[in-house]
Amino acid sequence: MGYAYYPGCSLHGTAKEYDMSSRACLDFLGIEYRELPDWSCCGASSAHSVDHTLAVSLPARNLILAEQMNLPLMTPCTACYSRLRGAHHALRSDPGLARKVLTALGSEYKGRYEPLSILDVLYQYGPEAVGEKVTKKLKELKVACYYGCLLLRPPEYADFDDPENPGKMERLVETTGARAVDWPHRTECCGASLSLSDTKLVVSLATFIVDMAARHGAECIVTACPMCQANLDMRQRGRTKLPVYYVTELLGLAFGLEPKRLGLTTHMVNAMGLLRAKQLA
Amino acid sequence: MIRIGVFVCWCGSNIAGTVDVGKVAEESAKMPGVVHVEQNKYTCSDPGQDSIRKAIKEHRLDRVVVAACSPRMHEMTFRKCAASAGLNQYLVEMANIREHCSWVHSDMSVATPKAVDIVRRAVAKVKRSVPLFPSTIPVEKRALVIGGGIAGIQAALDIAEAGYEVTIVEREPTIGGRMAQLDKTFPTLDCSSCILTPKMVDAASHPGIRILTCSEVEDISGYVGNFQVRLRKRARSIDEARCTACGICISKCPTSRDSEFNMGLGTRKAIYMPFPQAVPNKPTIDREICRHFTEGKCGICQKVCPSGAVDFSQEDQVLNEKFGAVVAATGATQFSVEAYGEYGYGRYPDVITGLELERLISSTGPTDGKIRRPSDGRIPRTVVFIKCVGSRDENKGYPYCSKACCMYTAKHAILLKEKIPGASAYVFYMDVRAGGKDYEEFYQRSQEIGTRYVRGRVSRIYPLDGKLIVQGEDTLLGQRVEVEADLVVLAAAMVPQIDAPEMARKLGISYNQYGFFSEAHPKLRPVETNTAGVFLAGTCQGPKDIPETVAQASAAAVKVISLFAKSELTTNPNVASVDESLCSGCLWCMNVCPYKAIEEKIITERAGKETVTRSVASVNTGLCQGCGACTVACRDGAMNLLGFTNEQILAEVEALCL
Amino acid sequence: MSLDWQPKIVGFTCNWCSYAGADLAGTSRMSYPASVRIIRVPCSGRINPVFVIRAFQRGADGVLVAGCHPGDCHYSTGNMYARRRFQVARRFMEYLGMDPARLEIHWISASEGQKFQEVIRNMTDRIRAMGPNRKMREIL
Amino acid sequence: MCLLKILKTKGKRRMNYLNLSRHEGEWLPFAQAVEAEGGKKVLSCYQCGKCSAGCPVSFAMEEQPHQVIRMVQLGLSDRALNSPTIWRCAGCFTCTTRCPRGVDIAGVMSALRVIALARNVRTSRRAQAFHKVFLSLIKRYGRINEFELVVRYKLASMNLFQDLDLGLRMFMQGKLKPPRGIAGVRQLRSLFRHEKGGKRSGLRLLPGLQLTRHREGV
Amino acid sequence: MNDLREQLREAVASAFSQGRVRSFVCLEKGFYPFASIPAILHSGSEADRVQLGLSDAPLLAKYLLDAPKPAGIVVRQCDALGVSRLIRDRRVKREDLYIVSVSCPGVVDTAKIPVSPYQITALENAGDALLVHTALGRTELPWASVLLDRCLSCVSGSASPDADVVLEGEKEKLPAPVDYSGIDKVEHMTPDERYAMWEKEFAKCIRCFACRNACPACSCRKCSLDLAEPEWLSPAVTLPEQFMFHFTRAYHVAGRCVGCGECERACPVGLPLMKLNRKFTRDIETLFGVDDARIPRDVEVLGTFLPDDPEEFC
Repeated sequence: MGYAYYPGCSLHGTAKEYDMSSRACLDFLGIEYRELPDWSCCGASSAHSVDHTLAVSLPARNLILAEQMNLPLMTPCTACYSRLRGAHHALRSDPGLARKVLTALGSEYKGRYEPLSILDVLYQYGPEAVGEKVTKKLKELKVACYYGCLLLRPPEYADFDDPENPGKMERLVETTGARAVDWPHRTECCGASLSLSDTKLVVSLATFIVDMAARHGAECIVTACPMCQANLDMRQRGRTKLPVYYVTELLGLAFGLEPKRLGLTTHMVNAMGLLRAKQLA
Repeated sequence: MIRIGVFVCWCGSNIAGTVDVGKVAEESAKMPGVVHVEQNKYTCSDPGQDSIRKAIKEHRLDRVVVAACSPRMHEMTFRKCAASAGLNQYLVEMANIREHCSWVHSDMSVATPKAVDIVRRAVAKVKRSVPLFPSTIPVEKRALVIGGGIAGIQAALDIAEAGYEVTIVEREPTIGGRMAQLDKTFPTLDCSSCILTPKMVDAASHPGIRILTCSEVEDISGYVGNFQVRLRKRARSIDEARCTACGICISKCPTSRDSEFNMGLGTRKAIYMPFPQAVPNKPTIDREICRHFTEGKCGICQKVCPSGAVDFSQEDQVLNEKFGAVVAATGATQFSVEAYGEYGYGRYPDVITGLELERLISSTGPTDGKIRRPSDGRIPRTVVFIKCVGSRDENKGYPYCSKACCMYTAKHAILLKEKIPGASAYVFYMDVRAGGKDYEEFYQRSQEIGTRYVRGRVSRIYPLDGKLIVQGEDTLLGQRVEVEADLVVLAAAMVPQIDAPEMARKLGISYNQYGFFSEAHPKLRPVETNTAGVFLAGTCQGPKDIPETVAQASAAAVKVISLFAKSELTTNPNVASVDESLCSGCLWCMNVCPYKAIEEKIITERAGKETVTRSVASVNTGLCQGCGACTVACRDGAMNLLGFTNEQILAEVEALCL
Repeated sequence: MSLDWQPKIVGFTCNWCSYAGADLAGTSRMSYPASVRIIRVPCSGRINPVFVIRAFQRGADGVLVAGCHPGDCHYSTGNMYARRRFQVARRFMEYLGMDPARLEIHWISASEGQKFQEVIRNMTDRIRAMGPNRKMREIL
Repeated sequence: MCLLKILKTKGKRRMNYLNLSRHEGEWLPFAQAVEAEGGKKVLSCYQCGKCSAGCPVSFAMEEQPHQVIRMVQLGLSDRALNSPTIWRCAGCFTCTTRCPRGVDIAGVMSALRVIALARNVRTSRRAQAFHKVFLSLIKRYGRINEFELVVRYKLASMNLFQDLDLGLRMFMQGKLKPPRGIAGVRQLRSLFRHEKGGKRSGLRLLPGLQLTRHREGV
Repeated sequence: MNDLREQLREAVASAFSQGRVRSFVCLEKGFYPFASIPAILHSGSEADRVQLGLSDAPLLAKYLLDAPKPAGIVVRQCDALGVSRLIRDRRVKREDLYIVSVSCPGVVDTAKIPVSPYQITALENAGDALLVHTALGRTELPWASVLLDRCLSCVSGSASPDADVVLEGEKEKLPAPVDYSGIDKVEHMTPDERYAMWEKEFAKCIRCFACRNACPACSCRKCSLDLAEPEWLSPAVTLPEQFMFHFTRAYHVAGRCVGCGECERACPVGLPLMKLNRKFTRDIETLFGVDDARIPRDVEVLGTFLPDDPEEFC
């Protein structure tokens, strides 16, 4: 068994620390995975704005590759997660579209496995089991778990957790001993997809979300989405600046892994300061 | 030996004017089996009928065909006539040569041969007719009313007033239902209990009405006039005869839990009365939490009871009783609004439902009629009402409109202003549906006293610094709006009881995709069901407000009364019947029967050496209405419809096509 | 085919709506061709498609099946079954080569005497134009 | 701004009335086109505005999402396609998740974008530039190279200096690397060609690996 | 392939030894070395007669009616549909059955092999091809070209889920849609052409009722067409009566046909009976949105309705 690992474009670029920390955690937990050979871009976040079919056929290619490996496809990137699951869903529910796409790709797709997020994988491994592996408790670290959009919406196919009141990420994070604050805006959109084209707008969104987190006593934000991370990280202009970590980074720390190996040194908002202050790194 | 008599009617010139009656008679005489033919000026007249009786006797006729008007006109007449001459009335067949022939044709040369065909058809059919005997079934003149809400109470009172026995079965410890929980009622704003309690007392004190609380219907069998019903009366642990309702036991009881009656906003003891005016006015012991039953300790109530009415040893009673008619008044319940994660009900204590607000407003409620918000008991200054929570929402709730919410929200807004001067109310709505006498005026009144109606749905609610931030859209303004509320009230949809389908199955009636019971005909038979003798009242049939519910309850009562007015019911003998030798027992017929009149029957028969058992369809003639849908569903031709048998219809076809 | 030729149409009508509709046509003296012969059944749900074949076999030139409008069935659901049965049965008869116009299914309520009249008129005209039915028919 | 005002701002007018009769022929086909591109159940909307209310960016929209839906319902295609709203949509699906009528609002927005691009409606040059660059990169390399994406986009959209500092820092941290192509890129291009209606399919996915019909899972 | 047969043999034997069954419906070698015929075993000792049935396997379901209960049966997908048809029609009870389900690569129809059966010495399943061994040597035919029609539109080659024992072979026939082209051809004719065609076909019918007897959906204890009164069908073999017969037959299985095509194979004069059944199947699918009208349901398609069924009458 094991998983086909689909990093996605961002994880080879701006979100390379997510890639690093994800692999680090998977290795540490001994979860088998193989990078999907010759994977291609899933089209997020552009294809679905240009061509409905293309939006399915781009991810479809990767789904098929994974099916040939006979492994469930897994990705840390929520944007990819959304596109892949969307395509998976479309291929199985819309025969007409499926025929069109699959002929174009010259192959068939049974859809035996649903594409997964790395959080799903960690959940299949089991929060308790994860907790047992924790060597360094992140005591007193107050964390605001931020889900963003694509893990939860549309619930039709992106159904990682309850779309309005999720809790799975909190459970994972709390296994590290950190405390997850209860705050209402964990599913609010930060506008990442407009980050380039509509920066002013996005700044206000990001700032608002970070402020809300701070007002509910969070010292940092944790997310599983490279777009959200980059966006919140780069675009926040609030009084109090909060570092934005990837789930895998915190887990990695709790597993006692080297901050450098987790890419914690390459954040926009200083990610190390807080950790040092708390003697966590 | 078949001896058919054909009686051709002139109907004055109505028939004779365009049909050559003589020719018809002449032709009929040639038809196989016909031994006697006669013409009459007016066959339906006394002389006409006499001549039929005479002919039956003289010519020993065993079948009669009357070629005259539409059977819908005179079939009964001639059947009675034949019966009076000692012939089985179902051996009479009519040939409609008036409405279907003489009246629609002018040319005798075409009308006459057609008339002959029509007679031939009737002859061919009657030849294959067999004597049928309508069975009569007695009517047990006792009505069962399931549910003791306002619908059940009203129906019971009306039936009892007509002099028939009624039993109300209510699963709660008291009758009164939802209406008892309400504070005031729209559009008149008179207090709910002030108009309900008297009715409850009337019902309790009426000699014709028996009230079984803490009781449920376990099983119903039989058919109209003769329902066998098994009831379970749960142990109340109180000897109702002895108890004087002094209430000492309640005051002394150490254990308590959230009060259902107060929608969990207050608490009640383990031995309790849901509310002071409960009927019957006797406490009940909740064995789930009573320490005597949970830990075998305590028993204080028993010690303090002056009349020794507390009886821990009491056991459930099972009653098997017979009823002639059933009124289903099982009511509806409230949509569980947790489904709306974005509104945070359950997470944010100050987000409540309309029914909870009723309890907060009610003087018998947990706050003695002061509107205080659950979280900190503060008096709310700003209250937001959200409509259609669960209604008109196929995504998270139900597509239908719950009908009462628009009005009770208007009512809430008005009451809020009365109770808390200067408080401000916002109502988020999509449409205001105020159809009904004085309703629109009532809604306008709520606007005039300063309620802000915002046209749009609320998207989400979140708490911030002790306030609830309510984010919605004013679609008329085309802009996002935000209200800092102290209290949010969700107008939860009216949904069927969770066990409605189960009840429907017990009653043998159908229900719609949501679980509301289906009436026999949406326009013309709104309180009847497809099962004769079972009637509907109130919200179990669909969302309703109180006036509508009461009206329907009385309507149902009248149906019951008119059923009981008959000494006995004669069943139509034109019912389905099974030829067991042919039936393969696929029971496809069972599925198509709209009256649940077909059931499986196990028969044993000898096959060669061994005796084998197999199942076949069997028809309950009490329930069968004779539609014949089953006969077509039956491939092996085992199912037939008496009076319209396959043999007869095929013969008619042949006769017409000759 | 001579114009005064009268096609033979067998009409299966439910007792509560369509038969009453035909009665109404009569009581209001709405004349229509003397082509139709009615067989009364309690409900359109009682009409077996096989009856229709038998009619054609024995020499009917057309068959009319009539019942209450869906939703108004006296037995609440009979015509719903009839609708399904005849939607497939009719297609199948056409598939066997029967001319579609020879079998018509209509919903005629007790108040639609005029509709009954029109139905018979149109049907008769159409069948007149086609001439006698020879398909599935025994030589008589 | 209220619907009335919108109705006045654009479109053929007679005495400031929006003549709906003129659009009668349009409304069904347009709605169908939108649904075909993934905007599910657009005709079911009853204008409750829950989408607009929950939309994180609707405060920055001239025309609210539900108003755009309304335009589609009325067949005001020009206005819908020209509305900046469809480009403001961040695609967060909050609307779709909460819609009481099961309308896929986000889907409708992207459907409108698709149609707008197809019909070459020049509303949001920036967005168009972005998508153009984005897809061209997939075509060339099979993957997105953010470095090149950003640079080319900035060139295309003519705002060179925005985020320059961020860019530099990222470059230092090695987050912006020069591009590298993948093997299956030819097949990917076929997908694009295919979209243009060109007949080209049945390519092998990977060198050496041919899909077989029967022996899957062995 | 063979080890699958071995497993099957064991399954049957153990079913007897455990006393789960009194009889077992399966396939055994027939007159031709390669073709298989139905058999009802009565003891475990007969277990080695069991064959997988590479070619000409008849549908076994209906033999259950004669098998002493509790009865075991070996099913492919098509048999499984037949069995559930009988269960749905309450002619057999599920609890009286012991179902051993085998995955199936498709069944060869020797009629489609361009070699006289007498010359065939053996048939061999070689993955995507069929090897036909004759005295003269060996010919290779593409697998799909020699399968029974029903296999060309198999619901699923994999073993059926609700079986007591499931045996999976390494190669399975992939599901394929029903081919309605034949129906389309007829539908595109004019009524007169259609009538002429069926007249020609039905004229061949000798009323042997083989179609009825082979059909898993025709399981009435006594067929209504055999009744003297009412005379639904007269014994006179006239053309009109033939239409009556074939209409009634097809109408009675409408919405219940499992698409096995046994009627057609059983017909001695080669009437295209599936052309009749499939017409109903497709109409029912399209009219009432039934996903696969061949699969038996709890409620018969024609024994139920939806208020918003398509309305084409007025």
